[in-house]
Parts: sequence; structure tokens; C-alpha cells
Amino acid sequence: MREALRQNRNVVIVGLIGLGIFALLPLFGLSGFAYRTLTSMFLLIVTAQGWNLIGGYTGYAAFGNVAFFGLGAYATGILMYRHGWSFLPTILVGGLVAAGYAALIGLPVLRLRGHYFAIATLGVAEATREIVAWWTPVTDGAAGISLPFLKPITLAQNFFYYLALGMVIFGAFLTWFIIRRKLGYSWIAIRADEDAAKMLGINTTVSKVIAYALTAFLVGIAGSVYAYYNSFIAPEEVFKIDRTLQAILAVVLGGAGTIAGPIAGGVLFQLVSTFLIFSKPFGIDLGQFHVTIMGIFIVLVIIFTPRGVIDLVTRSAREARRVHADQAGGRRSTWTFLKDGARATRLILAQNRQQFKI
Amino acid sequence: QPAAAPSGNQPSGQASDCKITFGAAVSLTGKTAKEGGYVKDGYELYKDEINKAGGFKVGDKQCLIDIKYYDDASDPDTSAQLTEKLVTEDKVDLLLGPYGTNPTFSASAVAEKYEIPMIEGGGAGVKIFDRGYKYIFGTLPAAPFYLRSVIDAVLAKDSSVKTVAILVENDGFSQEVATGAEEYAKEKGLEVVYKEQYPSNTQDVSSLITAVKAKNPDMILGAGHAADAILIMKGLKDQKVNAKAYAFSVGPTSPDFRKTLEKDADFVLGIGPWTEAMKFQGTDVFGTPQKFADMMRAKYGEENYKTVPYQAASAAAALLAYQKAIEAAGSTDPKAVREQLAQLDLQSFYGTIKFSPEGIIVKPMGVVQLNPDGKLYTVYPADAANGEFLYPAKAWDQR
Amino acid sequence: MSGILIGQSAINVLLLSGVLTIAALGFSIVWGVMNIINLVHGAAIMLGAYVTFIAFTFAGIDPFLTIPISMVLLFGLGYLIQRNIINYVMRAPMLTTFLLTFGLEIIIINLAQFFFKSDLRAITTGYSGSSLTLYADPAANSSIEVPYIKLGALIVALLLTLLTHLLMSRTRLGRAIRSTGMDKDAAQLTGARISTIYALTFAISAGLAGAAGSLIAMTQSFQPGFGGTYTLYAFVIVVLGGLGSVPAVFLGALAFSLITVLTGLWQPGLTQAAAFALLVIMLVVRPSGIAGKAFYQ
Amino acid sequence: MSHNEIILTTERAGKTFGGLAAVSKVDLTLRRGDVIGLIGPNGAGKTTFVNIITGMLPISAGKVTYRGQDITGWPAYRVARLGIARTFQVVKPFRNMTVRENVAVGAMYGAGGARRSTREALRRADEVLEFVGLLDQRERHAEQLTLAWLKRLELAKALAMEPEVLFLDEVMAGLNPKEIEAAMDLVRQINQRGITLLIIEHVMKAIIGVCQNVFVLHYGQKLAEGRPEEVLRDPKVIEAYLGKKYAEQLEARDAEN
Amino acid sequence: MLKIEHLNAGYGDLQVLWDINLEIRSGEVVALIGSNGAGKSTLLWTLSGLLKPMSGSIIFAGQSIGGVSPDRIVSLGLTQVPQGRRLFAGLTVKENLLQGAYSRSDKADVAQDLDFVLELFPRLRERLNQPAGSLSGGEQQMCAVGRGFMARPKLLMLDEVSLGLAPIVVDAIYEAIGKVRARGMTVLIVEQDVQIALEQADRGYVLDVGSLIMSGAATDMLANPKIRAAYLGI
Ligand SMILES: Nc1ncnc2c1ncn2[C@@H]1O[C@H](COP(=O)(O)OP(=O)(O)OP(=O)(O)O)[C@@H](O)[C@H]1O
Ligand SMILES: Nc1ncnc2c1ncn2[C@@H]1O[C@H](COP(=O)(O)OP(=O)(O)OP(=O)(O)O)[C@@H](O)[C@H]1O
Ligand SMILES: [Mg+2]
Ligand SMILES: [Mg+2]
Repeated sequence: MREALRQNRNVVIVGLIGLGIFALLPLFGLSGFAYRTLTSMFLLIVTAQGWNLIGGYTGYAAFGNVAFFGLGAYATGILMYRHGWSFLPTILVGGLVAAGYAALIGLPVLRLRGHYFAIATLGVAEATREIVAWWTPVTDGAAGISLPFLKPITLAQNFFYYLALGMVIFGAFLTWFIIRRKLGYSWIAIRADEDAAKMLGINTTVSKVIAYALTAFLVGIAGSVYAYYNSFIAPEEVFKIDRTLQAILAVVLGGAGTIAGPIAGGVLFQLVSTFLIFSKPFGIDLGQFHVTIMGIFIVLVIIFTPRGVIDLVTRSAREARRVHADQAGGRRSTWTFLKDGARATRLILAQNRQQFKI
Repeated sequence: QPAAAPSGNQPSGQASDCKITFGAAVSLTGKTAKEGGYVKDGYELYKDEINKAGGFKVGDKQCLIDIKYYDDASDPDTSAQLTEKLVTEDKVDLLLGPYGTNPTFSASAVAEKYEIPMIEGGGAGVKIFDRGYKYIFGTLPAAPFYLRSVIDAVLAKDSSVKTVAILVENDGFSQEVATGAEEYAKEKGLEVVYKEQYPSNTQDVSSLITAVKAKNPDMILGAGHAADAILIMKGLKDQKVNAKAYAFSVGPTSPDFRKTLEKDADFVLGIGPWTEAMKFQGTDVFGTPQKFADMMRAKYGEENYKTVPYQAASAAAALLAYQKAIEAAGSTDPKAVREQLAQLDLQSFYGTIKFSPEGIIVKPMGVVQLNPDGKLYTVYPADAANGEFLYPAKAWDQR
Repeated sequence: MSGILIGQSAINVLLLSGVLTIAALGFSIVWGVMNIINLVHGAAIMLGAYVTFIAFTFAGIDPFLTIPISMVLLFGLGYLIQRNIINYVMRAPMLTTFLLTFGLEIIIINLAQFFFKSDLRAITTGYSGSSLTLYADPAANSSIEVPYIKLGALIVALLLTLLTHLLMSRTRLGRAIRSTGMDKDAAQLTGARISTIYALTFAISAGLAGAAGSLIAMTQSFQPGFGGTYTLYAFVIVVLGGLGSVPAVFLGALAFSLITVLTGLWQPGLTQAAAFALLVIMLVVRPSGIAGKAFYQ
Repeated sequence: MSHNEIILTTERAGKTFGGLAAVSKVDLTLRRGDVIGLIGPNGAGKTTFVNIITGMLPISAGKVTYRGQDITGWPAYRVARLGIARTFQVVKPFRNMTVRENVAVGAMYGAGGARRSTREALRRADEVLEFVGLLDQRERHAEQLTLAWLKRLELAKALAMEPEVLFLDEVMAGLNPKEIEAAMDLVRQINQRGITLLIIEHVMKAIIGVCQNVFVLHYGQKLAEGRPEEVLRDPKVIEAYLGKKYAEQLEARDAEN
Repeated sequence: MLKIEHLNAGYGDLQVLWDINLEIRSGEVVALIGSNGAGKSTLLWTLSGLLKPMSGSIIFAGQSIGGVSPDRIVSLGLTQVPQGRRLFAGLTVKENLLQGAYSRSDKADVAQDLDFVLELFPRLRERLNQPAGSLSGGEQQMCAVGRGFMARPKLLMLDEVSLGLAPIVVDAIYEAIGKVRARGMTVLIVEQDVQIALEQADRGYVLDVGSLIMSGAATDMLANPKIRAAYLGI
């Protein structure tokens, strides 16, 4: 426990530093592209944080979270475009609509487990998309909705940047806040064994529905912001399954069921994919292969760090500290510590690769 | 004059004067990679030809042009991200459009935000243009106009036609096409006996075909993508549905349509703002549609461009529009270029290039037909036709 | 008139369900035995279609005769993929394997796009589009048609389904595969070499996907990205029918085709919504599927 | 604490799975302070019986009353919060939590949970762990424990709920005779704290050692009920459950005494 | 038949077995006893090849089988009935039994052995075509033991087969084990119920916290006061 606390503290410190960097970054001048890349990254992180509640902590592999993203986006779209609302209140509505929808479909769907839950949520998302595309009088159908712009540019850039960053902080705080309460315990208990959780007096239905609704809230507000930020939404785009998959990927890359996981995973995912599209690593033009290489990256990460990078880093650090502590006083330097860390990481990577092998 | 410029090696003295860089995020991978490829090929051909001819004349300088590409993987979010990169980091002078209505939506919003013109030859949704944006221009006619010429063409041939069936893919662009066609058909006194949406990515349309067959329409119109058009044609033949005319908004003009359907593609009508048979004449590097098509084949190979799709031409037309606007403005200043674009009225290998106040080209659609001789002829309007409109289509069991 | 509509629709349902059964069968087996939601499945179907396309276009082989070729090739590919990649996560939780197959799917599709371009392809044989007229009413210009190709595809599909069923239920290998699916450690204790069995299972699944691809290639156009839709269909079909038996897949495909064709007649814009709504209802009301014979836990 | 007060009853309780009547028409009465043994052949329906009382499975027929209140068909969590706890025959630890956290969940949500904060729950967990002798394991993750410890963890989780009635489903299976002695002691102590117990065991020694009364199920129905010494000599029980060999041993032992 | 020398084994970093030395001769019945978590199942798991030994040697029927794959070990004639039955719940009883004979090639004898198992456990004959998952606990254990017999191993290891079974079923199973023994099969019994195990066995070993601390003739051990105190609680 004390060990866990110390690690927690480290993660919190690293997190605060990271947060500070992100908060200050615009002061040093960011290109519009950097703004967009980072803002999209924050939105991805928020959807990942959302998924982490139901998927990571409660253990329900939801595959239809994009429905909440889409609903959030459409709430903002319809309210701003049709009813002339100003933006900020629509975020709240977007989140609440998504949460309400989650609660509604959660009641039947959360009775399912495992793959069956996954497919049912996927089905709900697809059906939602098709209904939104078909319900032209309200949604303008497949043609989508255009939203007004926020001007001037610099204001818009900073506004969306800090708004999205604020949402990331909110997501992390929300997770942290809940996880240490009874509700959090109930989620983790449900993930481990739902029947046992029931027998200890946990109203699992309520716990799960709350988890799902909070998930939907986070994903929904991300959708809301996306709608205004992108200024155009269409069912095909905002209900695209890839969005769910990216969020899950971010969580798994970082580490499911941890507070830092979605953040680390989101940063990693966005940076790698952006890097692949734009840069010519080692002078090689990836050309059309950037998507292929993204696939290879995913495969390698999954095989080598199936529990996410946070787990890899903390385990490597622990191992390095252990080795370091054993060493004779003279050799203790940051350099040897880093070297030990690298060696430990290599070792753990090799172990990971064997971990789930048949 | 461009024609006077020595072809082949570039006039190096002028080349060093200046350089104009365009940015384009086109789909080279993903679901519209094919069409994205046409667009890129069109841009590239124009770039090469104009640079051979000495580039753009800006004020008293000759400027070579360069195009910076990124692959948006057919994804609108990526498209916007890339456009932002082109504007703010690569500092391109002007923007070219991506392919597809949705990526165009996202990318054009970025262009508008930075007030940098974007001419796109790959997105025709009216919604792109009715947002009040000032910096977006399109060289494809608006979606609702797509199938109108087909109705005109058929009615010109046979005024006894009464009934139409319309099959619509459930995406924004196709819906606009279908609604436009439906309204126009009613206007012309036709009865729309069937109009239904089918989901994107559909793999089976047999029940739609069964339903259409029960209505026994004279004319069958499809608004969707090439894969659906092929699927529908196969289904019509399977169930022996005979109409007098078949037409699709997208598909027949793409080489894949003929290649995959072979003889079953006979008589099918397609549309295009441009075909190589059209009789336009301009003072640009191409001059005529025929010339443009020949150059495409020369550059990219005969087998790849048996018929040259209009996407390539509309892409080249976008650069041409820029050329004229920049030359008129005497600079690449975005605002100045934008003003000139709005006033543009130009005869070219692509026909008249003139934008509506919303920024979309005003241009009739030509109707093409896949002739049993294996070729694609333009059959309507009569003054652009280079082949006979074969009507009605032969019944399946008489072919 | 409406009799013809009903008749033709019934034919449509049957014809569609055959191909869908094959498309979903391998997916079901991998899910049931290896507990993997295999996104590579659609990519394997796609590769099967290209095998047929290439064999037909460049070697002039009749598409029906290319089925064994794509089955063998994909069987081999499936074996290699399982052995060298998926095998590393066989003991990992479901999401891990799921995401791994997601990564693999991206790789395969994008490589295919590089090699085959995103051109639409299709196969048109001499007998494409000719059909057997079951009943005709020339006065009303209506008839009930059974296209030969789809009929052939249905027969092949049913045959392969039957063979797979026999393989799984009657043979020593089938029993070992099922045992391994239920308890891999216990299966090892009976002497089964489970790494081989998993690889074979995956290979069989890929082989079936290859066959599905060949059949699909004959009836529609395709490009490298088309398989994903079939993965989704397979998912729905397997749930509708129930996991764990071959006949259940057929039932699921039949139900799926029925709902697709019916909504296709009435409100085609909602075909998928209807299918998914049915799926969710089915899951909630009767999670073991129509056939109702899931593996005992 | 008033002894002999009826605390829980079932009347004609039944459960069918498809066509199979796993439990049928079972009447059982638990009085405060009782320790009742529930025995019967494998598949007799013992676990199922507990499942329908606790709301783990929907009951098919009959009525369950707890302290005068009809709780038939109540969901499991409500039954649990009333003060009815159970352990699982197949242990169900929360593998991703520490032992202490496992137990704390019981303290948070059980009968006394509503008024407890997380911190108090953790403290309460320590008390229970000390009582069952798992205190030194409290920081370990449940997945690292052996079966015997896991069985004890099951018990600790249930106790942390502060139940009035506790069902123990084969908590002694897999323990060796020595360990069984210890477990029997623990059961007696639990009983002394005023908790009413129903224990399912196949270990006769334990049944004889701690139970005042034994209830025998066979094919889902009551076969016999009474004091252990009598029931275990009942020829019906011997034939259905204990076997001849056991009877011989019993006789041999009787002869010795 | 089986000779284990200086065996160390465990899970990942966690070592469970420490320097195990053990020997089983052909035709013997040996009991391995030890309290919960002593590492009995771990030892069996290692012998079956499901866990790789950290060090030490395991010789079975003249071959070294440390680190050999489980299927090879089964085909060499070493099988176990695992703790907790581990039946293939969706397979019928018959299929479970046949799967037990998976590594055998002598088809005719398999049929004969099937008959033998059904003679041993007549209850199973009644349920032959029922999915194993629908059997009662006792029937499942019978099926698991039967599945072990079907491999016709040279050495059969039984891991706590009496766990959670009604006394009458325990009798039936041990009676069956007696019959198998009469056919010349060597048996290793792992049990918590020391009494039962040692009554059946010729010799016994005691495993305590991962180390073997005692061995000897079964009758001696039963009489041994230390064992009686530690494991029988008498
Ligand atoms: N969820 C279920 N679905 C179908 N049948 C079930 C289910 N649970 C139990 N059964 C059946 O009900 C009967 C009673 O089972 P139960 O588990 O209650 O027996 P038990 O007396 O606890 O046996 P054991 O002593 O082996 O634990 C058995 O035949 C069992 O197969
Ligand atoms: N999969 C595993 N991973 C890590 N440790 C394990 C695992 N399985 C067992 N252990 C540990 O190994 C040790 C020995 O366990 P084992 O199951 O071999 O004991 P056993 O003697 O068979 O006990 P029992 O009588 O309870 O079956 C225990 O400390 C246990 O916690
Ligand atoms: Mg039980
Ligand atoms: Mg054990």
C-alpha cells in the first residue's frame, strides 16, 4: 500500500508537471497546426477517460461510445444552428443528453457481459447513427450540420485549447475523486466479480449505470466541443466507430483502469500518428505506408506492453531503483540509474512478450 | 503567351523570379484513395505543363508553382489538421481542395478561418457553399444539378416517359443529388414511383431491386458511389429489371465501371461537368478537353486513363482558375486573389469557369453513355455530343 | 403481384443467407474457440476476393474453381498469422487480442491498397447475371428470378457449412478444437498441442473467409476496404444465431438476411438500424441466440 | 438477544432450470443463534437453495421470510444489506484488489455499510482480518493467495458485512483435517457473536462438530432433518449420501466408544 | 518410473517448489500429502509440462521431461486428473472421455477402454450424451477421472479428486482407482484427506511449504504421531 502510494505520488507529480507544460505552451507560441493537434489530442484523451470509467474500471468493454460523442456533437449542432444558443451551455446539454441516453440504453444493455456487451453497444451506436442520418427533419440527415465560427483566430485557438485541456483535467479529477469512494470500489469489485459484488450488497445495476452515464458525459462533452471546433458535423463522421477504437487504444496503450493511462496513451497515440503522417523519419518518405506503420506500431505495443506504458514505466523504475539501491555507493549516479532503467525496461519488454504467450 | 514558351526545359531566368506554393491534403489512402488519386494527377499535370510554359505571370515576374501534398487518408479530421499545417507551418500561398464532400467541409472551414482561398474540385455538396464562407470555391457543379441533365436528355428523346425510380445512398452528397433530381422530375411532370435510401457500405440491394421491379419504372436513377452503381446494375440484371434508361450520379464515368461490368454496362448513362468529347476551347495550356485527355494519357499511361475522369479535369481547372485570378490580381495576396476569383469569367478546356456568389461553379452537366462498342460517348447536350444517344436501353434478354 | 414480391423476397433471403453464413462461420469459430473478436476476418475475406479476381483475370480460371485456391492460400496465411503474432496474446484479456487484430487489419488493408490500388474490381463471367426464371407474369412484366451465380454460391456455401459442421462435430481434430476452446490447460493434459490447434483453428477460419471472399467476388464489386462491413455482419450473425455451433451460424445468417430484406422493402435506409435493434433485443432477451446452445461455462 | 426467535424461513421454496427441479418445496426455519448443517449428495440443490434465498438466482416458487418480512424475489444486493451474507462455493475474490480492500467492500456495502466511510470500512476490514487470521496477508493481492486463504477471505468479506445470518457454502472443502479443526473453531466463534449460520459441507466431522441440526437435501427435496447423530444414522441418508463405508466406520466408532 | 531430482519450480518470479526429490516405482500407488498451498498442484503442473521447471531434473520412463511440451509428456504416458475437474463443459460425457484418449493411436483399444470406464462408473453410461457441464459435481468428478483413465497412462496423477464430493461418491471413485491399480497402472494420489490417501497408498510423501519433509511407507506414516498431529488433528 505504501509502495502504491509512493508510485501514486510520482504519477501525480509527473502529471502536474505535464499539465503545467501544456498550460504554458501557448505562451511560447504555437502554430495553428500545433494548436489543432494538441486540442484534438485533448479531446481524444477526454473520450479515452470516458471509456476508462466503464471499460477500464468497471470492466465493461463498451464499443459504442461513439454514440455519445455523436449525440454530444448533435446536441451542440442542433442547439446552436437551429435554436441559436450560445456555445457553452450546449456543452452541458451535450453531456447530459449523452448521459441520459447511456442510462436509458444501459439499463438493458448492461445486463450483458463480455463480448455480448461489446457487440450490443456497438449495435446501439450503429443504429443511433443510422437513425440520426435518417431523421432529416431534426438532424438534417446525412447532409450534416454546419456551425458558425468562433473568431478571431487567436481567441478561438486559445479558447478551444484551454477548454479541451480543462476537460482533461476535469476527467482526471473526476476519475480520481470517484475511485477512492465507495462508488469506485464498487466498480472495481464489479470488474473482478459481479456476482460477488452483488452478494456484498452492491447494487450493481446502479453502479454500472452511473459508470456508463459518467462515461457518456465525458464522451458527450468531447463531442460537443468537437462540433463547434470543427464547425461541421455529419452522422458518418461523428458516429464513426474509429473514434471509439482510438479511445480504447489510447486507454490500453496507457494502461486501463488507471488515472494516468488514458492521458499517457492519448499523448502517445496522437504524437505517433501525427509524426507518421508528417515526418520523414531517417529521411525515409513513408508515403502511403503511414497507416500501415501505425498498424505495426499498435501490434508491437500490444505484444510488448500489453498492460500499457504506465505499467512499463513504473515497473522499470521500480526495478531500476531496486538494482540501484543494491549497487555500491560510488557508482550511484543518474547516469547509471538511467542505464539500469534501460536494462530493466528491456528485460520487462522481453518478459511482457512472453507473458500471454501459449 | 504560354504557347510561345519553349516546351521541355524551363526558362531558368524566369524560374528563379519567384515561386508560388499551393497546399493540398488529398486522400491517397482510405476509401476515396482512387478519386483522390485522380485529383492529384490533375493537379500534377497542370503544374508540370504550366511550369514548362514558364509558370504564372505575377505582375512582371514569372513564377513557377509548386504543390505540397499530404495524405488525409480520406478522413475529415485529418484533412482539417493537414490544412492547418499547410497554412500555419508550411505557409503555402493558397489552398487546393481535398476529395470528397466531408473532408472538403472540414478543410474549407480551416481555409475560411485563415481567410485563405481554397478551390476544390472534389466536393459538390451545396451545404459546403451555403455557409456564407467567402474563401471557398468549387469547380464541380452543385449536387442537386447532377441528374437533371439526364432527365432532360431522356425527355428530349422520348416524351412518353412517365415514371422514375431513385435509389439513394445515405450520405449527404447523394441525398442532395437525389432531392435535386426528384424535384426536377416532378417539375417536368414525371412521377417518382420509388425513392428510398440505402445505407452506405451496403453489400446487398436485392430487396431494393425487388421493390423497384414491382413499380416497373421507365427510368432508374442512382445517387451513390461507384460500388453501389455496380451492385445495382448487377442486381437489375439478376432480377431482369428492364427500364428504358439507367443513370447514376457517380460511377459510369469512372473506368472501373466498364471494367467491372463489361457488357452489362452498355447503355448506362452517366454525367459529368466535363468529358473529353466536349467541345470547349480555351487559351490555357490545354486548350481543349481532348488535349487535356491526351496529355493525361501521355503522362500517366494509356491503360490508366482509357477515359479521363472529370475529377482530374476539375482539379486542373482549379489551378487554372488560380492562375487567372493571380495574374489578374498581380499578386498572391489571399484577399486580392479571392476578389479576382469571385469575378472570374473564363473560357477554358474545362468550359466556362465562373463562380456563383456562393462560390460554386455555374455549369451544366453533360450526359455520357456507355456505348456497346465499348467506348464512352457524350450524348447530351447535342452541341457537345460526339455520339448517338442509344435509347431505349435494350432489355436484358435481348442483348 | 404481391405473390411475386413475396416469392422474390424469399429467394433473396435464401441467397443472401448462404454467402453470409460462410462469411460469418470462421468468425464464429475463432470467437468460440479462441475467444477472440477477430477483426482480421474481414481482411481475409477481402484477400479471398482478390485471389479469385487474380486467378480469373490473369489465368482465366472459373471463379467457382478458384474457391479451393483462396481457401488454401488463406489457410496458410491464417496459420502464419496466428503462429507468429496472435499466439503472443492468447492468454491476454479480450481487449488486448481485439486491439491486436485491429492493428493487423489496418496493416493488411493498407498493404492490399498498395498492391491492388483502390480500384473497384469485379468478376464478370459468361454466365454472370443470367438467371433461372421460376415464375413469370409477362403481362405485369414481373417474374421471380434466381441468378445462377448466387444459386451456385448458395450451394457452395451450404456444402462448406456442412463440411465444417462435420469437421467440428465428428472428427478427432474438431473435438480437440472444441476442447481447447473450453479449457486450454485441460486440453493440454489430454495431450493436445494447443499452439498447433489454435493455429489450425485460425487457419480454418481464414480459409472459410477466403471461400467467402471468392463467393462475394462473383456477386459484387470490391476494393481493399470492403471486408470491414462483413466483419460487422459476422458479429451480428453470430450473436443472432448463438455462439458455439455451426448450424447456429446458418440460423443467424438466415435471421439477418430476413431482417435485411424485409426492411429493404419497407424502409431501406434503416436496414442496419433494424438489424442492430434486433441484435440488441436478442441479446437482452435471449443472450444465447436463436439456436440457444452456447458453450456451457 | 432472544434465542429461538425465528429469523428466516422458507416455505415451499423451489427452483427449476428448464425442466429440472433443482430445489422443490423446501420448508426450512432458522432460529436466531442456530447453526444448521445442510448436506446432501452432489447436485442435490444445496447451493441453488442458498442462491434463491439470497436473490442470486430468481426464485421459481415459494416464499422467503426474513424477520417477518417477505423478501421473496428481492435482488441480491437488498438481501445482502438486510443482513444476510454468504460465501461462494467457488471462491469469488476481487482479484485486482488487496485482501484488505476486498474485505472493505463488504464493510462498505453490507448491513452496516451505509453509515461507513471508505476509511472506516478499511479499518473495519482490519478488525475482521484479524479475527479470521488473515491480517498479515492484508496487503497482498487476492490473486496471489492459496485456496485455503481464499476461502478464509470469502468468510472475512461476509463477516465484514455484519450479517445476522450467514450461509457458508463448503468453506472447508480442500482443507486438511487439522485446518478443518481450526475452521470449526472459527465457526463456533462466529456463532458466539450472535450470527445465525447455515453451513453446507461434505465433511461430516465438521457437521457433527458444530451443528445443532442437520437438514438433508436429495434431488432438491428434503430427505431428513434432525440432530446430527440421528440424521447420520438414518438409512435413507446413508443410502443416498454417506455410503455403506461411512456407516461401517460409524458403527466401528460406536463400538469403540 | 519417475525420478525427480533437485527440482525448483514456480510461477514467474515466485518460486513455490524448493529442491524436490521424489521417486515413484512402477506399479506403486504413492500419496502426496501436504496442507493448503504447499505446492502439490504446482508439482503436478510442472510434471505435466504446464509449468517449466526453474532447475532440476525430471526423468520419466527413462526420458528427461523437464521443460518438454505437455502433449509430448502425455504421449509418453504421464497424465493427470487436474484439481477442480476441468471438464470440457460443452462436450458430451462421451466426447470428454474420447478426448482423454486424444494422444492414443490404438483405436480398437480405445473403444475397449471406454467400455471399461463405463463399467467403473455406471452413472456415466446413463449420461453418455449429456453435456458434461450439466452433470452434478460428483458425476463430473467421475467423468474427470474416467477421462484420465482413457489416456491409459503409465502413471496417473490424481489431484484432490475427493474435494467437495459426497462421501458415497468418494467411495465410488476410490473403488475405481483400486480397480485400475489392479490393471497395473501406477498412481500418484494428491489429497488433503490424509486418511483416505494413505489408506490407498503404498508409500507417501509430505510436502510442506514447497519442500518435501517426510516420506515413508503409508502404514508407517498413518501411524506417525507427528503426521497425525499435523494433518489429522488427532
Ligand atoms: N445455473 C444453472 N443452470 C442450470 N442448472 C443448474 C444451474 N445451477 C445448478 N444447476 C443444477 O441444479 C442442480 C443442483 O445444483 P447445486 O449446485 O445446487 O447442487 P449442490 O447440492 O450445491 O451440489 P454440490 O454439493 O456438488 O455443490 C444440479 O443438477 C445442477 O446441475
Ligand atoms: N497461477 C499462479 N500464479 C502465482 N502463484 C500461484 C499460482 N497458482 C498457485 N500459486 C501459488 O503457489 C503456491 C502453491 O500452490 P498450489 O496450488 O500448488 O498448492 P496446493 O498444495 O495444490 O494447495 P491446495 O491444497 O490448496 O490445492 C501457493 O502459494 C499459491 O499461492
Ligand atoms: Mg454446491
Ligand atoms: Mg492443489
